Amino acid sequence: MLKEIRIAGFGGQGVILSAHITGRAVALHENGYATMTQNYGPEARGGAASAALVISDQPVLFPYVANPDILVVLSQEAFTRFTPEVKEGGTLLVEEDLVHMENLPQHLKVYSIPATRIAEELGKKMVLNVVMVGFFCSITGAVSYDACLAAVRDCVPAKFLDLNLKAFDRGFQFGKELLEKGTKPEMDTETEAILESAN
Amino acid sequence: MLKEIRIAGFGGQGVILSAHITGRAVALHENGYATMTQNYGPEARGGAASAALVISDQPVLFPYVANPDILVVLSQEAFTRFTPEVKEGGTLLVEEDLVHMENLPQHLKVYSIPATRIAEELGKKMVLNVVMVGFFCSITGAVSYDACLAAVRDCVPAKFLDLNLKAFDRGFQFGKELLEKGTKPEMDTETEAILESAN
Amino acid sequence: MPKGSVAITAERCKGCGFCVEFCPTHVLELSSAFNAKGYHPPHMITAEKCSGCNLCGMYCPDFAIFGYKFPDLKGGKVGPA
Amino acid sequence: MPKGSVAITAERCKGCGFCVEFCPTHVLELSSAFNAKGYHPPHMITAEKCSGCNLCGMYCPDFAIFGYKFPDLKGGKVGPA
Amino acid sequence: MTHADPRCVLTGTHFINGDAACCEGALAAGARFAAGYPITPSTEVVERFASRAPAVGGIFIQMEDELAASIALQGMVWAGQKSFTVTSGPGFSLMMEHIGLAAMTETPCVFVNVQRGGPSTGLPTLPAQGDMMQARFGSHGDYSTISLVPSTPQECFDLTVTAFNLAEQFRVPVMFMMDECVGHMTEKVVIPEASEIELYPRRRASKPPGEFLLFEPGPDLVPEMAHAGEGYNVYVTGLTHDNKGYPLMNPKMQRELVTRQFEKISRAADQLTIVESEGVEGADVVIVAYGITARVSRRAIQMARDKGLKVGLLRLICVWPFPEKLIRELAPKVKALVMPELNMGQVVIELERCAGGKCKVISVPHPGGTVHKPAEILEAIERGAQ
Amino acid sequence: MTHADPRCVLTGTHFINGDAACCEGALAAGARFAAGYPITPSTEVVERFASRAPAVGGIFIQMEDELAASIALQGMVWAGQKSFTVTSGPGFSLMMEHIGLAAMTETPCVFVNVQRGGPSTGLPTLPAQGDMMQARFGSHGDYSTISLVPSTPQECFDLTVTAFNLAEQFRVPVMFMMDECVGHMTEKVVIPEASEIELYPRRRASKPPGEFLLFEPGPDLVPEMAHAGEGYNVYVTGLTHDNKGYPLMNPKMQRELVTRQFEKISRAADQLTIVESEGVEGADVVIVAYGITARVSRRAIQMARDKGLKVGLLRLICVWPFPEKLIRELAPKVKALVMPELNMGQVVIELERCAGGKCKVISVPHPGGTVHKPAEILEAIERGAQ
Amino acid sequence: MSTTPELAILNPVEEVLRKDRIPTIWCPGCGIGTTVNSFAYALMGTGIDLKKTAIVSGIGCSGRVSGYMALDSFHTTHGRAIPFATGLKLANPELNVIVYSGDGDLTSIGGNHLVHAARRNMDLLVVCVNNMIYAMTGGQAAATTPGNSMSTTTPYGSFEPEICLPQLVDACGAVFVARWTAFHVKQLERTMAKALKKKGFRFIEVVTPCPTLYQRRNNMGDGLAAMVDYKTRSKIKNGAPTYEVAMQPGGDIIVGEFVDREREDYLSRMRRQLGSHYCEFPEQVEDQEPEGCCSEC
Amino acid sequence: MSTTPELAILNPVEEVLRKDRIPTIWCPGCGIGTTVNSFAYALMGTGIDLKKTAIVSGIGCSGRVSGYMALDSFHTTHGRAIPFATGLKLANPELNVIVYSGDGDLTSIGGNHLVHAARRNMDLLVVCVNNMIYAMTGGQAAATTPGNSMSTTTPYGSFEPEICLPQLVDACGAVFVARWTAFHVKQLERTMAKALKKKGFRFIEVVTPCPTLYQRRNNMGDGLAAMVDYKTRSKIKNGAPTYEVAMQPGGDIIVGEFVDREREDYLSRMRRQLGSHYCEFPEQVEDQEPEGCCSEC
Ligand SMILES: Cc1ncc(C[n+]2csc(CCOP(=O)(O)OP(=O)(O)O)c2C)c(N)n1
Ligand SMILES: Cc1ncc(C[n+]2csc(CCOP(=O)(O)OP(=O)(O)O)c2C)c(N)n1
Ligand code: SF4
Ligand code: SF4
Ligand code: SF4
Ligand code: SF4
Ligand code: SF4
Ligand code: SF4
Ligand SMILES: [Mg+2]
Ligand SMILES: [Mg+2]
Repeated sequence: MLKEIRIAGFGGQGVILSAHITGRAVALHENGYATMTQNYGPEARGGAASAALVISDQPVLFPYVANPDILVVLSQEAFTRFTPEVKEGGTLLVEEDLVHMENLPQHLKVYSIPATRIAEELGKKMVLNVVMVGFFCSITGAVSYDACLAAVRDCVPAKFLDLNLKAFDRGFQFGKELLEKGTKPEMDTETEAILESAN
Repeated sequence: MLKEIRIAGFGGQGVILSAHITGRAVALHENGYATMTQNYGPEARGGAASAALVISDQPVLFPYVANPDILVVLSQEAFTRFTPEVKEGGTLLVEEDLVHMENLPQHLKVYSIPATRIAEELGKKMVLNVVMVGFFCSITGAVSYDACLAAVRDCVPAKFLDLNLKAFDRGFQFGKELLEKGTKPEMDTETEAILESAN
Repeated sequence: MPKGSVAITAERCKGCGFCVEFCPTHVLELSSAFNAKGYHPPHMITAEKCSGCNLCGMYCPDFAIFGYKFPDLKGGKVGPA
Repeated sequence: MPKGSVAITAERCKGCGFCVEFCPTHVLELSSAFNAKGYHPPHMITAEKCSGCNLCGMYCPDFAIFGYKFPDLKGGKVGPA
Repeated sequence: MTHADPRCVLTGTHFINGDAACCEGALAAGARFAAGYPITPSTEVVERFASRAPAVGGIFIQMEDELAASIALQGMVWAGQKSFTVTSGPGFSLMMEHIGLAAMTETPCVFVNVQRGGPSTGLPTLPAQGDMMQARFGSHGDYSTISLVPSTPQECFDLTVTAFNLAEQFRVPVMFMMDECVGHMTEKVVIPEASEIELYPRRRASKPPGEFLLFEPGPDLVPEMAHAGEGYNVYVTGLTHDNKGYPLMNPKMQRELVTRQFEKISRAADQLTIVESEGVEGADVVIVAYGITARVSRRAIQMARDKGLKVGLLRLICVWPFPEKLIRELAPKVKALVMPELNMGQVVIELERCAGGKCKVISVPHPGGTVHKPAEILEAIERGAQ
Repeated sequence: MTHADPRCVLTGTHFINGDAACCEGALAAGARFAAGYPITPSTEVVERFASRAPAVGGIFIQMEDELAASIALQGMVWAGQKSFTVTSGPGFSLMMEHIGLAAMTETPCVFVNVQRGGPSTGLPTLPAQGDMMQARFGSHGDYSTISLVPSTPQECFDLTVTAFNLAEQFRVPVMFMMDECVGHMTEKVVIPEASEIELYPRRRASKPPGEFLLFEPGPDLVPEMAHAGEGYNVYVTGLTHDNKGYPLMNPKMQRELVTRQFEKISRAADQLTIVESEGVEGADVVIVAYGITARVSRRAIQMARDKGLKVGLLRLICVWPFPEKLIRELAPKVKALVMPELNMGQVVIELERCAGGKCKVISVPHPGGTVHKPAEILEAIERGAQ
Repeated sequence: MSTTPELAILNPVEEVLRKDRIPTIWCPGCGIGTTVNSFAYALMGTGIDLKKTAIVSGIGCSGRVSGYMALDSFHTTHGRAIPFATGLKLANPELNVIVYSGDGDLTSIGGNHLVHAARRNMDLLVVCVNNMIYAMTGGQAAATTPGNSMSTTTPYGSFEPEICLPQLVDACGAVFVARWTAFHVKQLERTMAKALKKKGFRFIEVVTPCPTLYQRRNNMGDGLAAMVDYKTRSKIKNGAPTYEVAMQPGGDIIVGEFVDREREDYLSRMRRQLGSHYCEFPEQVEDQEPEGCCSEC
Repeated sequence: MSTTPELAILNPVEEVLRKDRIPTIWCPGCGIGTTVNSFAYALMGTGIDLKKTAIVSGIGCSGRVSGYMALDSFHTTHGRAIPFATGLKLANPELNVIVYSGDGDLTSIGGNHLVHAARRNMDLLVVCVNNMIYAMTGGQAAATTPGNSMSTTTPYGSFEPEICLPQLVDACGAVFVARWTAFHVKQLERTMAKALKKKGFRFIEVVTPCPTLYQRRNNMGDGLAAMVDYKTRSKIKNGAPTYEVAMQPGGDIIVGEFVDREREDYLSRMRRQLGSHYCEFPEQVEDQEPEGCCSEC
C-alpha cells in the first residue's frame, strides 16, 4: 500500500514539522518507507508552505505528490490551491477556523478540527501542527498512535515535550470522537467577517 | 623564398620594435608577407626580450621560428641562448659592445656593429634598435632600403623622426662598408672587465 | 467632522500593526476578523480623530492603507490631495 | 684599517645604484665594466671608509651586496656577525 | 585505509534530508573544517556543520563570498586538514577559478554543489542537473577531476565519504553533485559504526625535508603531500611548475605536468567506473541515468516491464570520469541507450560519443524545476525498443 | 542591416597584432563602451580601446575585478549601447556567472577570451585553446551561446564584427575565443571602408510602452529590446521569468523559457555553420581544426599532400553551436577525421559524437604553451589514411 | 463606514509601484515595504524624471524592491548591483541610477564594488536595507549581524565583529552618507529626496526589521516590536563623525545625515582629464592611426 | 681587492631566501627586493619559528615574493591571498601567516577580502607593496595610481581617485596599520618586526618604485630617482589619524605607524563565544543527535 499525502498551510504553522513527524513515525518507528519533500520558494517567507509525504511498504521511487490520497489544509489558500488535486474519493483534513470550504468536491471525505483554538487552549498556538498530527493519525490510521507518539518525542525540544504530547493526544481524541459521530463538512462561521473586512 | 629571423636582446632595447619595423616594411611597403611574434614572459620585465619574424612571398602558415636563417643579438644572454639554433650557414648580426662571442659555430656568417655606441653618438641610446634595422637591411638584403625607411617613418613619434632616419642610415651604411671590406668576427675587448667584476 | 480619513485594502493587509501603533491619534485598531490570507486588517475606531496625515500609509509595508485629508468642505470630492 | 667591508656578487647585480647612493660614507661606485647580464656592478672606491653597516645590503633589491663588520682584530675571521 | 573517528560519526538511524546526510558524511570522512557562503538549496549542509563542528574541534567559517570560500578551504587543506565547501549554481560558477587552482596544485578537497534550476538565478528552490558539464569543464584550461552523484539521502551520506576518499587518493578536487530534490528530500538514513567506515588517509611525505619533492609523482602518478608548518618549505603555485613546485613555464614542463594530472585519473578508469546496474543483461533498452533522475527512471522501468519490454538500468554514480569502456561494451548489445537528465542534454553527449553509432542513443532532456514524469521516460523507452 | 559609422572605422592597411585588430573590429561594429580588467595576453585589446574610444565619445572603464567588468558591460547594453569585455583564462572563469546572466536576460554582448595556457595561472604568456568547453558549459544551468574562433589578425578584425552582429541578431552573449598566438601575432590587417562593413542593428521595441512585452519572442524566437530611459519600465531578472520579464518560478515557465532560448540558436543551425573548407571533396582524411591550430595544420597538409595523401581541411570558424549536420554528412565520406587542438581533447568530443562511428576520429591533443609541430599532425593524418 | 472601496481612490505610492506585483513576497511586519514608502514619496516629491530613472538590485528579500517599482528595474546577480548600475550610468549619463539592495548583498559579497564605486565617486544613490541578516536564504549571519545573535549559521551565537557601513563608505570617499531606521519614515523620505538631487556616490543605510529570521529567532518579538525598539534606541546625530556611529548590540542607534561633501564625480573628472581627447559622439573625428597603434609604438 | 669570492661568506638574508631562485625576475631598480631585505631581517630578528611561518601571495610582481622566501610559500590566485591565508590560520592556529602581495592584488580585485579579514580581525600580517600600478601585466592604472598618471590604460592621464589604504583598513578595524616607503629600510624592518609579534589583523603599506612601468612612463626617472624622491617627500607622523594620510601626487608621503590598538582576534572571540560548545579535538564528545538535526527541529 502506497499513500500520498500533502500537508499545506502558511509558513510558521509548522506544516513541515507535522509532515516530518508523520514520516519519521513510519520510517523509524514502523518498518515502512517514507519520503518527505517540501515546497520552498520566496513565498515561504510567511506565505504558503506545503509538504508532501509518500509512505509505503516498498522503497519510494517517485518523491513528489501530484494527486494526494490525503490532503491536510491549514489555510484558505492551501484549501483553494490543493483541494482540486485530491484523488477521487480521497480524504481532506481541515483547520476549520482558518478555512472556509467553498464549492467542495462531493467525492471527498472531509474532517474538520479547530486545531488552532485547541492549541491556544493548550497555551501555545505553535503546537497546532502537532494537534493536526494527532488528528491525522486517528482519522487516517495511516500510521500507528505509538509510532507517532515516539516521533513526536524525537522531534520536539525537551522543555515543550509534555505540551506537545498533550497536543498530539487532543488531536487524536478529537479525531476519534469525530469518527464515532461520523463526518460532515461544516460551514465556516466567519465568512461574513472576512467579506466585511474586505471592503 | 621564406626567411626566418630572430632578433633578441634585453627588454628596453626596442628589440620588438625593430622586428616590427622590418616586418612592416615587408608586409606594407613591399608586396610580401610578414608574421611577427614575440616571446613575452615575466622575464620580459627588463630581462630577455626576443621577437621572431617570418617573411615570405607566400602567406605564412607557421608563425614561430625554431631555427632562424638570420639571428640578430643585442645581448650576451641572447647570443648564448639563440646562436646554437641558427640554421647551417645562417647569418648572425651582433651588437659588438654587448656581446662577447665565445665558441662561435664555424658555419655562420657573422657581422658585428657597435650599434649602441653609434646610437649614443647620435645622442640617444634608445635608437640603437633602428641602427640595427639599417644594419640588417644592408647586410641581409631581405628587405629594401626604401621599404624599411617608410616603415621607420610609420612607427616612430614625429619628434624623433629625423633622429631615427639618421640612425637607420648610419646602420645601413655601416653594413654596406662592412660588406665591402668583408666580414670577420671580432674579439670582445671587455671580457676581462666582465670576469673581474664577477668575483 | 474629521479632517481626513483612510482607505484600507484589507486583502493586502498582513496584520503587522504598524499603522495602529504609529497613528499619532490612535484612530486604528486591528479587527478581529480575518482576511482571506488569515490576517487581521485594521479598521477605524475613532474616525473623527483622523487628521488624514497618512503616517499610517507611510508605515504600511504592504501598501494596504493610506490616509488623506478632506478638502476644506468646498466640494465633497474624496481623494488624496 | 677599515671597520668593515662588503661582499659583492657581481653576477646578481642589476646596476640600480641603490647601494652607491645610500651608502652613508660613499664607499661605493658603479664600475664601468659589465657583468654577463650587461649591468655595471658596484665596487669600492674608498674601502677604508666602510663601516660594515650593511645599509648597502639593506637596499640592494637583488641580494648582490652586503656589508659586514670586521671582528675587533682578535682573529682575522671574515664574515657577518 | 584507516577508519573513521567515532567522535565524528553520528552512528544510528535518522530521518534526515540529503543536505543533512551530506554534512554527516563529511564529518564521518574526517572533515572538521569547512568554508562556505549561503545559497539555497545547499545552505542546510553548512548550517548543520556549524552546529556539529565545534564539538569536535572543527570550524565552519562563512566567508564574504564564494571566491573566498573556495580558496579558504584550500588553505585549510594545506594546513593539514580535510575540508570542503558547499554551494549551488551561482556560487559554483564563482568557484570555477579555484577548482582549477585545486586541480593544478593537486589539493585534495570536496566541492558540494546542490544543483538548482538555472541558468543564472533561475529557480533557486527547485531541482535540476544542469551543472554536470560545468563540473567537468567549468574552469579554464585542461584539468581532470571526479564527479559523484547521489540519488538518495542515504547516498548523500555514503558517497560524501567516498568523495573525500577519492580526493585523498588522487589529490584532486572532487565534485559532489547533489540536486535540490535529493538535498531537501527527507528519508531514513542509516549511519554505520565508525569502525565500518573506511577512510583513505592523507598521503603524507615519506621523505624528510631536503630529500622530499612536493610534486614528485608516486608510482600511481600521485605525489605525496607536505603541509605548512611541517618544516618542508613547501612551494605551491598555480603556475606551471616542476617537481619542486617551482614555476617553470615552458611547453615541455606544461606537457609533463598536465599529462600526468590527466593520467593519474585515466589510469584508474576501472576503479572510477562506479555504477549500479540492474537488469542490464539481455535488455533491449538500457536507461543510463544518474542522481534523482535514475531513481525516477525506475518507476518508468516498472511501467515498461509491465508492458513486457526488456529494460535495464545503468545508474552512473561516478559521472566524471565517464565510464567510457563500459558504454563501449554495452552499446553493441542493446537496441538503445536512453538518458533522461534534468538538463537540456549534457552527459548524453559523452554517452552518444562512446556508443559510437552502435545503438540508438535517446536523450530525454528536461530543463528542471521538477523531475521527469515517468511517462516521458517510458515514451523514450518505447521508441528505443522499436 | 546598417553600415558601420566611418568615424569608428580605421579604414586602411595596418601591421598590427590580433589584439589590436580585435579592438578595431569592436569599434567598427559600433561598440563604444567596454569594461575590463587587465590580464595577459588580452590587455592590449582594451589598452588600445582606452586610447581610441574617447575620440568617438566612448568609454573604457577598468573595473575592480572581472566580476564587475562582466556585469558592468551588461549595464552598458541595457542603457542602449553596444559593449564588450576582454579577458583570459582566470578572468574568464570569474565571468562565468555573468555569462549565464547575459544568456538568461538575452543581453547582446561580446566576451573576448584570449586563451593562454592553463589550468589556473598556468602559462600566462603562452598560447592554448583550453577554454573551448568552458565557453559552452562554464556557467551553471542550461544555456546556449555562440563561440567564434579567429586564426589570423585579419580575422580578429573581421570576426569581431561578426561576433557583435550575431550577438545582436540572437540576443546572446557571443564568446570570441582568440589565443595568445593569434592575439600577439603581428601581420598585415586590411580594414575596409565603413560602407563595406554591414552591421546588425539593435532589435528595438517596435511597440509603444504598455503594448510591448520585453521577452515576447519574435518569429525567430528572439525578443525585441527596450532600454533603460526609454519609458518602458523594463523589468530584467536572472530568475526564470515570463514574457513581461516578471519572475515566474515554475517548471512550466522554465520549460518555455529555456527551450526557447535553445531553439532560437538551434533553428539557425545553417546560418551558424560557419566554416572554411579546402580540399574536402574526395579527401580520405579531413583535418577538422579551429583558430591558430587550423593554420598550423595547413603546413601538415602540405607535407601530407607531398606524400601523395588526399587530405582536406575543415576549419571551424563558429565552433559553438557545433556544425553537427555538416559532420554527420562528412563522416561517412572519409576514412578519418583528425582534430588537433591546443587542449587535451575538448571539441573532439563533439566531433566524435557527430561522426557516429562512421569513420575514425583521431584527436591530436596538446596541452599548449606553443602550437603543434606540423609533424605531430602529419603523423595523425598518416594513421588516419591507413 | 470610513474605509473606502478599493477602486474608488488609489494609494498615492501606487503611482510609482508595479501594482500588478502586489502583494509583495515580504512577510508580515517586514520593514522593507515601509522603506519603499519613504522612497516612493521621495521619488514623487523631487519630481525627477521617472522615465529616466533606473533601479538596480542584487539578490535578496531587499533585492526584490527593484521589481516592485514602476521604473526601469534590474534584478541582477547577488552582490553585483553596483557594477551593473555603473555600466548603466556610464553608457547613459542622463539616467538617475539608484541601487536598492540588502546588507549581505551590498556589503558582504558586494563589498568590493561598494568600496570602489565610492572611491570613483560614481554618480549613484545606494540604499542599503540593513536587516542584519541574510534573509532570503533563511537567516544566516551576515557581516552586519550584531554579536551573540542566533542565526542558522551561528547556533551558539554570532561572534564576528560587525562592519560599520557609514564609516566604510566614508573612508572610501562617498559624498553623502546617512543612516535611518525603518521607523524614521519621514526623515528617511527627506534624506532620500536630498540624496536623489545630489551628484556623486551617495549611501543611505536603513536599519530594518526582519521579524521572521532575525527578531523572532533572537526573542526580539515581531516587526512591530523592532520598530518600537528602533524608536527608543535611536539618537539623531546629524554630522556625527562616522567613526563614532558603529552600532552596539542593544545600544544606541546613531542615525542622521553624517556626511555631505562636494567632490567631482567620476564622469566630470573623466571629461576634465580627457579634455579635447574626448569628443561627444556626434562630432567628427579624423581617420588616422592613433598613438599606440601597435604593441610598441 | 675588497670584494670577496661568492662562496666565502653568505649574504645573511639568504638564510631566509630560496637561494636557488635568485636572480629574481624583478627589473633593475625595482623596489620589491629592497622591501624583502627589511622583511628578511625582521623575520630573523624576531626569532619567530620559521618552520611555523607561511607566506601567501596573490599574483603580480610583488606576488612573487612568497616564492623567494625559504618559508612555506603559497602563490595563490590573483586577489585571493587573504582568504587562502585565512584558511591556513584557522586550520592550524600555530602558524604565523603573512600575506605579501601587490596593491592591485590586495586592494582592487582582492579588496573585499581585505575589508572582511580586517573586520574579523583575522590573525594575519598583510604587507602591501604599493607600486601604484599593475606591474606584472604591463602597467595598467590601479586604484592606487596617482591622478594624471600615464599608464597603458590611461593614455591621456589617469583620472580615478586613489584609495587611501591605511584609512580603509583602519575603518574596517585593523589593529595595526603602518606605511613606509622602500627607502625606509630600517624603519620598515622595525615595524615589520613589531607587527610580526602582534596578534590580529596587521597591515603595512610599502610605497615602492616600479621604474619600468610607472616611474619611467611618467618621466620620474629610474628606481633610484624614485627612492630619492621618497626620501625627500616622506614625512614621518606616527599615530597620525588615518583620514589625514592620503597621498597627493607630488605631495608629502605621510609615513609611520598610524594605528596600534588592541582588539580580540577572530579565534579568541570564537572560542569565547562557543565556550563549552567548542571542544579541542582530543576530547571525547557524546554520540547523540544534535539540535537542528533536521530542517525543522
Ligand atoms: C553568487 C550567489 N551566492 C549566493 C546566493 C544566495 N543568496 C541569495 S540572497 C542572499 C543574501 C541576501 O541577504 P541580504 O543581501 O542581506 O538581503 P535580505 O534577504 O536580507 O534582504 C544570498 C546569500 C546567490 N543568489 N548568488
Ligand atoms: C583573475 C585574474 N585576473 C587578472 C590577472 C592578471 N594579473 C596578474 S598580476 C595582476 C596585477 C598585479 O598588480 P599588483 O597586484 O599591483 O602587483 P604588481 O605586479 O604591481 O607588483 C593582474 C591584473 C590574473 N592573473 N588573474
Ligand atoms: S491618516 Fe494619520 S491620523 Fe488618520 S489613521 Fe492614518 S495615521 Fe492616523
Ligand atoms: S500597516 Fe498595513 S499591513 Fe500592517 S496592519 Fe496596517 S494595514 Fe495591515
Ligand atoms: S657596509 Fe655600510 S659603509 Fe660599507 S659600503 Fe655598505 S653601506 Fe657603505
Ligand atoms: S644595489 Fe645591488 S643591484 Fe643595485 S647596484 Fe648595488 S649591488 Fe647592484
Ligand atoms: S524573511 Fe525577513 S527580510 Fe525577508 S521578507 Fe521576511 S521579514 Fe522581510
Ligand atoms: S615591472 Fe615594475 S614591479 Fe615588476 S619587476 Fe619590474 S620594476 Fe618591479
Ligand atoms: Mg539582509
Ligand atoms: Mg602594483
